[in-house]
Amino acid sequence: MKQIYMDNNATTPVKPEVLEAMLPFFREQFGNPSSVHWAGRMVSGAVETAREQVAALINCSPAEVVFISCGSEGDNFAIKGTADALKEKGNHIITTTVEHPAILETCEHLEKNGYDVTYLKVDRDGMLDLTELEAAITDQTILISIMWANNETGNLFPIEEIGRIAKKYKVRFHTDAVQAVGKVPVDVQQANVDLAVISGHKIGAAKGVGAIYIRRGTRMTRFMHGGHQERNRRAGTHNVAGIVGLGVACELALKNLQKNYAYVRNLRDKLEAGIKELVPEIKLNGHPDADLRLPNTLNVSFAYIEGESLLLNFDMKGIAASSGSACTSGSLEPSHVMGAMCVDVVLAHSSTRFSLGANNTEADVDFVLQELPPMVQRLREMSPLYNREQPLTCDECRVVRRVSQ
Amino acid sequence: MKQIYMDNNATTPVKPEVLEAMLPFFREQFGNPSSVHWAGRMVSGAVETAREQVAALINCSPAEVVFISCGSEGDNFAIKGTADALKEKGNHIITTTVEHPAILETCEHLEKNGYDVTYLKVDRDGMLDLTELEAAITDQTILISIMWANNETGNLFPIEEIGRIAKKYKVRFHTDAVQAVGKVPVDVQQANVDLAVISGHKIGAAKGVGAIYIRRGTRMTRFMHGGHQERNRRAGTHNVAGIVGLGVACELALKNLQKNYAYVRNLRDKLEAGIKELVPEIKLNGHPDADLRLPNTLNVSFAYIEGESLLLNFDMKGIAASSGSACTSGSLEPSHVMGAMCVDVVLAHSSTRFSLGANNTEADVDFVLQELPPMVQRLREMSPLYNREQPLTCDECRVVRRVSQ
Amino acid sequence: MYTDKVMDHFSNPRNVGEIENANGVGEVGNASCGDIMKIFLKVEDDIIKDVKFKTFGCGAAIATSSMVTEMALGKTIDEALVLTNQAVAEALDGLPPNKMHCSNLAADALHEAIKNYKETNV
Amino acid sequence: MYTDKVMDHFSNPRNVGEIENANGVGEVGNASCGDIMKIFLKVEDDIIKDVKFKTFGCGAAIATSSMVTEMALGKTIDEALVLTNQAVAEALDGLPPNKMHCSNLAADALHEAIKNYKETNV
Ligand SMILES: Cc1ncc(COP(=O)(O)O)c(C=O)c1O
Ligand SMILES: Cc1ncc(COP(=O)(O)O)c(C=O)c1O
Repeated sequence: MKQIYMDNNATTPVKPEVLEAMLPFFREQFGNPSSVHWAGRMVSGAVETAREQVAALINCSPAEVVFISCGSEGDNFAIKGTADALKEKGNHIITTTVEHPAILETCEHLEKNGYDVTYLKVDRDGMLDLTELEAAITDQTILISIMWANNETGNLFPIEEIGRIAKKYKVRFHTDAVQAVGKVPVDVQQANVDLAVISGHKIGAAKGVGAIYIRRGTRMTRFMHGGHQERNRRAGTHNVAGIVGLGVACELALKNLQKNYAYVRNLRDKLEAGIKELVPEIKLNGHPDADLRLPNTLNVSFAYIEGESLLLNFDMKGIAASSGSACTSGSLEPSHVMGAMCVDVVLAHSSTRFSLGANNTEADVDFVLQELPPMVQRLREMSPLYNREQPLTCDECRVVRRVSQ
Repeated sequence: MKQIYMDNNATTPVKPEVLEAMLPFFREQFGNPSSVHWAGRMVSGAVETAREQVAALINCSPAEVVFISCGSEGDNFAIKGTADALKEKGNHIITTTVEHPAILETCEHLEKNGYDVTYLKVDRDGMLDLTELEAAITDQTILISIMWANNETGNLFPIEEIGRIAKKYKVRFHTDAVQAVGKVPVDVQQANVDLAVISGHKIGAAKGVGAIYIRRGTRMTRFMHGGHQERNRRAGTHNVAGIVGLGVACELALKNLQKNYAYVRNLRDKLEAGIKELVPEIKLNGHPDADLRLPNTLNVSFAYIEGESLLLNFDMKGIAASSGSACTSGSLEPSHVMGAMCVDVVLAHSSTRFSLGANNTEADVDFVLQELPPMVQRLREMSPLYNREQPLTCDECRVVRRVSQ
Repeated sequence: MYTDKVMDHFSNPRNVGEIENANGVGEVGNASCGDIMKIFLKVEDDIIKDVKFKTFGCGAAIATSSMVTEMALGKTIDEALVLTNQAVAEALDGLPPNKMHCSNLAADALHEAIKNYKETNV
Repeated sequence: MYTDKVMDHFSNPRNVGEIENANGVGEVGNASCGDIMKIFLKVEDDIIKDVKFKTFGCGAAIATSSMVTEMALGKTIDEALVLTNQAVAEALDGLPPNKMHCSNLAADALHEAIKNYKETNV
């Protein structure tokens, strides 16, 4: 069966060039870069080369790049490391309701420990009101943490404008750039960002490696305490192979950024137009202006059906996508991003994310457009919500527990 | 040039079987195990198999194993996660002066945040006095954290006895087992341990992956906040390839434990006896009873010379070892472990660790024994401390700043 | 994640649809948690002569709905009332742990339909 | 980590040893940080006719000691007094940043030896 992978926002295969670059570091070049002997010397240069490659992609100095184990670690580090380092200065953090759980759960944890967090609302298109951001800043505000691009909708936040606001009020600015890097230009200087996080496995590097940009002079408490690695900013023996791979993936991302943007965007636009044309009663989740979304992401809800069952149908045809349904998230609630955008709870359960990559082809899109409409129809026919005389309203359905005809 | 690697406590090469097992997970099986489609399904089973393999090595249930990014993360998690979860119960932690920096720095960080930490002293052989441990326990004590085996000296602490004490006083017990697993039997049930940390790259798996054993029912605050991975105990996309490799490495470690113990111990004992015979004025660091040390570790100081220059001489012959000298640690002080054992500061600077592995041969040991004595002699001839009429005492040398003849 | 039996019932669900002149209808579920199951019964002489379902929900919800209709068909209503969600899950060779609570409600829907039959046909 | 020049001076250090009848001796360093350097001078007519060193320390400490003796030999003591640790490091094509402070003291040892010569030969 043909395998069509449209879940690149979840993870990506390791690029062949990346794997090739990694392999020697599992074998002959297995040393610990902190060691003074041949085994250490063989690899320490490779770590520094990777640091330069990461720095080049996001336009910072290599000394401002710290290697970490994943995007989640970066978000934990950025927030907890700031909260502790600046606790004399204030206890207020501003973020948004649509951040990744790595940000939200970390903030909720801090709330239990004496910090105040403002979660900025988004509108139905998933966008922020920057006057609300400005109004939320107090003399206690020590951090603004706003993602560059949303993983579910692909929405791009106006990071440069937020950077200007942060600068104006002299508040530190962290951005979770995990979904943005490699898909759109990310320039931490231009955006006036102080902290930014990237994760390898979203851009063709291995799982288990990432990086955080820490602007020179940004005082942070360590998150990972221990040895002197990374100039005392992150303890733990270097994941050398992973780091080398991340470097190569960043280099490739930089080289192919424009080409891939155009290529992937074209496929995504075609998929979006096709679904709108072929399937009735759908809802686009995210900003209607495609320029304000990542080029690869399309999130749509199919009324009356639930996301996991649609994904399983996809899967039987070899199509991999993802859903905001509770059934696929490990939690009981559907996507908090859909909730923040005031998407009806039933529609939230049917929200389906296609996240394309440069490996996809026109034929992939054609195949999805061929298979999708009958699947949706079949599931709708099976749904008690479809063609219902009185449609279920949300208040009602939250507690349905027996309805007679 | 022949390469003789005797720095296995720093890191180890990835075993061929481990790399073989990892490779598919960079390529076709690149999915995110949290995904419901084929790409996710392909890999989620592999993660669970690895969990069983880790559990088998340390004798726990697979559900008690949580995958993490490294040993340092495990130590941070164990200590910070306990400190926060049990903060209503008490604020006192007991550890030792010879722990890895991942423990010590984490404890020092907690001390800045209202926790009290007792650092148990060791004697000149590097061993604990368990009556001191018992005496240190108060009604505020929430955690005892004592390493299974010391990374510098190889000393094995009496973990079972400590476990009995912890149980008697109903105090949670964490052990940093990073250096112990794969070298000596580690049975968390028998030792009555509640938390134990292992790191992949010390046992032939890749760098950037590890595991923490969390006894069922042990209440922990998350260290890595975010997604629902690892049953809500550790956020971040699974490092699937790394985890699979860790599983295989644990399986191999279990299978070869006895054989490797005997093999490596024989080589180490030969090296130890040879150095004692061939080089005058040396000091063994660690317990003189070889049964109370890891089978692979030998730590000796060579009077009058400094460790890094000895390592460089080794290196020129292809021999990789490590040193407690400040020059190799990234800090200004020599090894805190040597300090805790009251090793004279000059001897501490010359402390040299040979940590063998199953890849070493008798010929390797013979080669080291052939090369070492003339190197030591040459450096001694160069040293102003050698054959000095009045030997430098430690008080004096701490502040030498001009001595005329 | 799902057993072969679950996938079989999910991809070829038995007894999907509505019964025009059903004399018992039950619906359970909770759209916020993503599952609504509706069961239609045709009961004659206390025997379930026909049973159909409509379900909004995940794979487990659809498969348990399908399975429960197969298990109920031809049974007396008293026999059907002792069918449990657990038995349905077992008949499917088990469900993933996180599906046991929120998506395993098909027996409840059946019981609601029987209750509705009893209430409206006294 | 170290430049080729450092490794050359480390593995083949010039002027190792003591001078029997030295007329200037200087020692600097700090054993707790791991480096002690001792320099022996034979000065005649204010010219450094012979110079030797003994060093306890890391690669950088040994290489800088060796280099400073090469640089000092044949110089007048006034010329030698303007030699800096920085100049020694540069002559070795640089040192790793973390070695710049604690292991780069050879010029200091030379200056101490000259001072000792001046004090004891007035
Ligand atoms: C005893 C001990 N604990 C913890 C660690 C930290 O492990 P990692 O480098 O995987 O973070 C090490 C290794 O450096 C160690 O030897
Ligand atoms: C926006 C965003 N932030 C953070 C993360 C976490 O990254 P990782 O899985 O590498 O921890 C992800 C991916 O899941 C993400 O999409």
